[in-house]
Amino acid sequence: MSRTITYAEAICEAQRDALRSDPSVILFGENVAAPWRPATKGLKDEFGKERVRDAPITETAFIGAGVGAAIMGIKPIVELMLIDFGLVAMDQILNQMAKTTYMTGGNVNVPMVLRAIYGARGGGAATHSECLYGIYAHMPGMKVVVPSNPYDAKGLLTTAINDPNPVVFFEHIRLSNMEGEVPEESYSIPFGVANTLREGTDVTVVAVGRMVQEALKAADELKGKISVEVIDPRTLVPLDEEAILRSVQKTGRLVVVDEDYERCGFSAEVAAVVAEKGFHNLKAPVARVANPNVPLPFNKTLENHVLPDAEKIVRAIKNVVK
Amino acid sequence: MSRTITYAEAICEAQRDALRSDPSVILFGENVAAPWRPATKGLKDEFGKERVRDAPITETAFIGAGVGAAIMGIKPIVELMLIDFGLVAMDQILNQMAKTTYMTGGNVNVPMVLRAIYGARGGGAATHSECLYGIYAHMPGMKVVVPSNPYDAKGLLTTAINDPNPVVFFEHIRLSNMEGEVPEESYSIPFGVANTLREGTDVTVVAVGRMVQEALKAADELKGKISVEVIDPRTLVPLDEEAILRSVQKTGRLVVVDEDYERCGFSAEVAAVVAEKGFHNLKAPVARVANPNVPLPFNKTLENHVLPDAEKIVRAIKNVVK
Amino acid sequence: MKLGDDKRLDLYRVMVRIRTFENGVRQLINDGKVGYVSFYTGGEAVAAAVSAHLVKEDQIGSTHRPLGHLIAKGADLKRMMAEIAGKATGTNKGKGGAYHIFDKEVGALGANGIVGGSVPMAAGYALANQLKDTDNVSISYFGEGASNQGGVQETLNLAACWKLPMVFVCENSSPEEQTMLGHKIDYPQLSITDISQRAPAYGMPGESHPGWDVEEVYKIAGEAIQRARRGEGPTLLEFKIHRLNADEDSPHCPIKCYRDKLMMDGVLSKELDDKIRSEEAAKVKEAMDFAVGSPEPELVDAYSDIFVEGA
Amino acid sequence: MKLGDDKRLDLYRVMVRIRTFENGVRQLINDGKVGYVSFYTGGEAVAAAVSAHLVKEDQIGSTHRPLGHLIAKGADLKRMMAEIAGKATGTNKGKGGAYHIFDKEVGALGANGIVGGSVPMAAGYALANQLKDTDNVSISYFGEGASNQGGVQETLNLAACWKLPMVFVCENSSPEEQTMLGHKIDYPQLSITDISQRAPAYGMPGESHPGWDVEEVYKIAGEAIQRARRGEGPTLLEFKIHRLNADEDSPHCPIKCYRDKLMMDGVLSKELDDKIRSEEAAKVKEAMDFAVGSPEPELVDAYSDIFVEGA
Ligand SMILES: Cc1ncc(C[n+]2csc(CCOP(=O)(O)OP(=O)(O)O)c2C)c(N)n1
Ligand SMILES: Cc1ncc(C[n+]2csc(CCOP(=O)(O)OP(=O)(O)O)c2C)c(N)n1
Ligand SMILES: [Mg+2]
Ligand SMILES: [Mg+2]
Repeated sequence: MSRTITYAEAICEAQRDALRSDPSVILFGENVAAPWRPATKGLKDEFGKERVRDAPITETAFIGAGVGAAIMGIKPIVELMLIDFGLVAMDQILNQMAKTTYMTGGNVNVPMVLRAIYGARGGGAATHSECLYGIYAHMPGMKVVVPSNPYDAKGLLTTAINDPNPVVFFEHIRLSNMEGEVPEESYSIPFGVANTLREGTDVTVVAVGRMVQEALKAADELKGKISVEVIDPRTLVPLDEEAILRSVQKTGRLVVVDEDYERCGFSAEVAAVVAEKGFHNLKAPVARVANPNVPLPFNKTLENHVLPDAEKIVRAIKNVVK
Repeated sequence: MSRTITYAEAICEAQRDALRSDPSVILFGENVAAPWRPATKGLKDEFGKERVRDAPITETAFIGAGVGAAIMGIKPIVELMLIDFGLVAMDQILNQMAKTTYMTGGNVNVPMVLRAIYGARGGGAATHSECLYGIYAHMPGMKVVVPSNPYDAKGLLTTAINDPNPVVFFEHIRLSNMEGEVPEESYSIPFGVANTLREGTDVTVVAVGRMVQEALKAADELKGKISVEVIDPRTLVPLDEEAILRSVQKTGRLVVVDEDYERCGFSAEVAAVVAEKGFHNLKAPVARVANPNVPLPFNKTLENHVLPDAEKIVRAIKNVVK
Repeated sequence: MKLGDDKRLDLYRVMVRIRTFENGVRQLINDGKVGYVSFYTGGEAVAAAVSAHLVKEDQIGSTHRPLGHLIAKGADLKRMMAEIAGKATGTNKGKGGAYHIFDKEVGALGANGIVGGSVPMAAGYALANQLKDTDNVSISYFGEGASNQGGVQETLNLAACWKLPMVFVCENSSPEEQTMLGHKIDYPQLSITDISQRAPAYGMPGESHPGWDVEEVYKIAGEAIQRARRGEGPTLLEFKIHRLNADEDSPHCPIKCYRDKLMMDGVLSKELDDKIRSEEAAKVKEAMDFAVGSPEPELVDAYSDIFVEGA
Repeated sequence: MKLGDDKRLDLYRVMVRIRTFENGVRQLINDGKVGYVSFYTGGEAVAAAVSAHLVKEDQIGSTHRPLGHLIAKGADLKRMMAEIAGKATGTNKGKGGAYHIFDKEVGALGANGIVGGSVPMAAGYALANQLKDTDNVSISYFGEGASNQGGVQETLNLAACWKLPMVFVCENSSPEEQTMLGHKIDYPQLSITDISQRAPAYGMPGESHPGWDVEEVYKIAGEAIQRARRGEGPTLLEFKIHRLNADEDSPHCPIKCYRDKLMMDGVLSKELDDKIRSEEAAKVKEAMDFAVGSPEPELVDAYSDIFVEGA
């Protein structure tokens, strides 16, 4: 019954399902029709070059065209080759895509998905390695999805495509080949519902994307010594605050793990939410294990040095559970 | 002895001083030579159109030209008409201006100041009202300055122009006409040194920019009932964590006030820092009084409804001091 | 091409409507009921003539001076005026203001507070029309200042590469000496005289014409729009205009020019002109009363429409 | 213009140096000592010929395929190779990698990981030269794919309006059928045949030429650079090239073309060619040894250079 595919294949499959079942779904971006790109492989052949469309290197124009098409009732999936490149198009993303619904008082809405690869790859340096979802989550109007495994990737992307609101979908470069069981049929995972991957009683660890794997490794390493609860919110916006607060109520301790820059990032947000709403349950300082505000260095040793990993998470956990 | 000028005049004066004393300082941006703009008034007449230069509406090109000129040892002050418009140029700002120093291992540096008006004005709506310094502070490599009064504006801008690193300088539209005593001679205020505007023992209120006025109003209102310490960090990067932590050590309570969007913003960062490093001194939950993640509405009543103000600060203070 | 009398009077009436509406806004500003608005005055011939070729199922993307474009496209006057006054009955429920007016019903999609911001979106409207296999088109309005924005130039290329059914309409408001927002700039922002000189850079046709002669605009715009409808791709048009004050007497005033012409041609009489003007004034008055009399949004409305419901 | 033998041999030598260096990088990749690099192979005539007109006080802004541009501009081979290998002795202390190499000493400012990202910065170099009242110039390299980026098009306009002393050099790597990163794209990214057709859009001169004949590039680039030095403003040049593999035998290989020509002209003998090649190979070998033998950065270096000291 069970079938194993990769994270990238799961993403491809969600798009294939949507393109098959809904003629208003289209996909475009740079080289989306190139046969070797795993997350869009075969889609051009099946759906044609009009619906799976190569775009010039003009992120502002084609992301904006996605916004416009979405306003017209098309459901565009727009691919950014890497999230770092989105900085050339932030007006279309943060002013137009995210805020047009509100600014027009709902006169129009924007059912669009912006997909992007993100994350440190080992030697990508600071223009090919970032997360930056902190920036996208900062702007009201944008839903922000950061899947940590193939099953979630497919289910969350299906939800994203069906959502009548703008969604940014973050695909970690180093999860691309991660294998996992994924049903063949289409399914959705609701936004704003965290996934508790390990139950525990001593400390709550919150992580998204690739960092979920590191958090799980840390939990395994501490097994028998410290009981670690690992929570993957899956979506930063909307955020399942309740799940986090419920867990902290039980454990009394919080470690937030984040590959993104620490300052004014997702790790700050989770820490702040708990300091506001879960304070009376906290038995120890909150801890953040995030990129310590260092642009990603090219050298891999340095890169690993600044990236969160299981070892640093273990250290942080031991620090708060003592 | 004492002389009173406005916030905008103070900003103009810091630029005039720099243009006079250092031939490598230049200023450009859209309409910087227009005679009616208070923060650059008279500068074109004194220094000529080459050094005070009108630019086409091409923020990417001219901010990038600022980065390039800075690498060459020029000290450009580049004006963005409004911070909201910076979204069209985020690659030059966040990839190139902020990170080139690090990515080149210090082979080059970028002594540039990006000045921008920010903030809610009363009916500006969501493309003419934002703060967004949370985004700028998220990216390592950028110093972020948000002055709250004329004296600080002049001293901090002088420091910014002399700093060999990239600096974004936020000028609140509604502080433009604020008057204050400002020395005629040039002076600098160091970055990363908070200003304690009111001493108090019951609660620490942290605010920047226009929100400092609201925090002071709240403190006045509570006078005799609750003793409020008001801290203005003045720079978000570098952040004077020590001053904040020292104050919380004394008061045991923290309210962070921020005009920017709450999620993944400056208010989250300050809350997180205290939850991490000042936890044992906290007697009550941390509170944030920020924009509740609503794009600024055009209607002024709604706008005021979502903006932090003295009343909301008072309520938040009473909530944590009870 | 000879225009019929009705068509000519329609063009005239739309221009009068735009001017009258903007003067109504000016009055509300004087009355302290409206804040700041960027006026379109002087460009009326462009909006009126372009939209005379459009149907409801065509779209426009507009600018920070959107009132003329929106009105010509048929946006609801009452709800527009209410929006400008920040009322709950506005097109945007009072949350967008003049800079962000959208009226989806009639394809007025829409104003934009970011210079050049609507241009990529207008390409998206055209893309949707193309994918739906209709012969509908979109119009992308922008100023000569906006013409330099990266996103605008990128979109010209995208539209050409994807053969999008759209027309780029640049309203050049400083055809003689270069200005920006009324400031005579010291350094030029353009090193060409005609924005249409950019068309060959994208392999698309382009033309530049005066923008105060509504019939000339009508003719030129019509050709480009028909071309787009036939699936032959985008065109870049530039119309030179002069921004005017409320009732400025100027040889570049499109309304005055056309009134004189129609009177000369015997199509418009003093009486008919009075009738048209008073009818339009009545509509605008009605819109003003509606706006002034409408309720403010409820405070809870601040929190709605960040996301829409459903999935 | 007749080039002297020395000049011709210099041009040849620089091209050989670039190719040899890139082959050295390929070897380090095979050896597992270097990760991914975007190669310049095939463009050597452009970099060599353009930089033959430049002095140390001129600047270049480069791309994601920067090695040829940087080498031709005189960047230090050893420190470049060390950077590519992520070593502490690299131009960027191992923190930037090939995509971000800068060597300020020689005006190689610099590689860029963002398509089109260096173009506005190159305008800034030109602005600095203009303000300092020198006759120095900057060169802005970019690809035909990058030519569409908003920032690139904005900068063409800015350079024209400010009469910046710079030359835009577009290397069009798919002059026949349009490709992106090796993928034959289904929809075109360009609707013109020559990027220089964009020059009139900014009122600047522009020309398109083959980019594999180093002497032709030398002549064309020289004129544009002299024009910039004289304060007459920017030029947009396009050179058509073909990306090649390591030692691909192609009629578009600029090195092979020139070798044949120089031999035909009797300027280059088999012996001299061997000598040049082995001298360059020795330099590259030295760079490789330096890179491989250099230490990794210290962990604490991760935290330095976010900000520089002093005020
Ligand atoms: C990206 C951006 N930059 C700057 C502005 C500020 N601004 C608003 S209108 C304007 C001038 C626009 O000129 P043009 O496009 O010619 O339109 P016009 O006002 O002349 O009709 C400027 C600079 C903005 N709204 N957006
Ligand atoms: C803004 C941005 N978008 C996309 C990319 C990914 N990317 C890197 S190189 C490249 C192709 C560039 O084509 P061209 O400019 O012609 O240069 P070539 O590789 O052909 O030399 C792309 C799409 C990027 N680095 N930056
Ligand atoms: Mg104009
Ligand atoms: Mg190319």
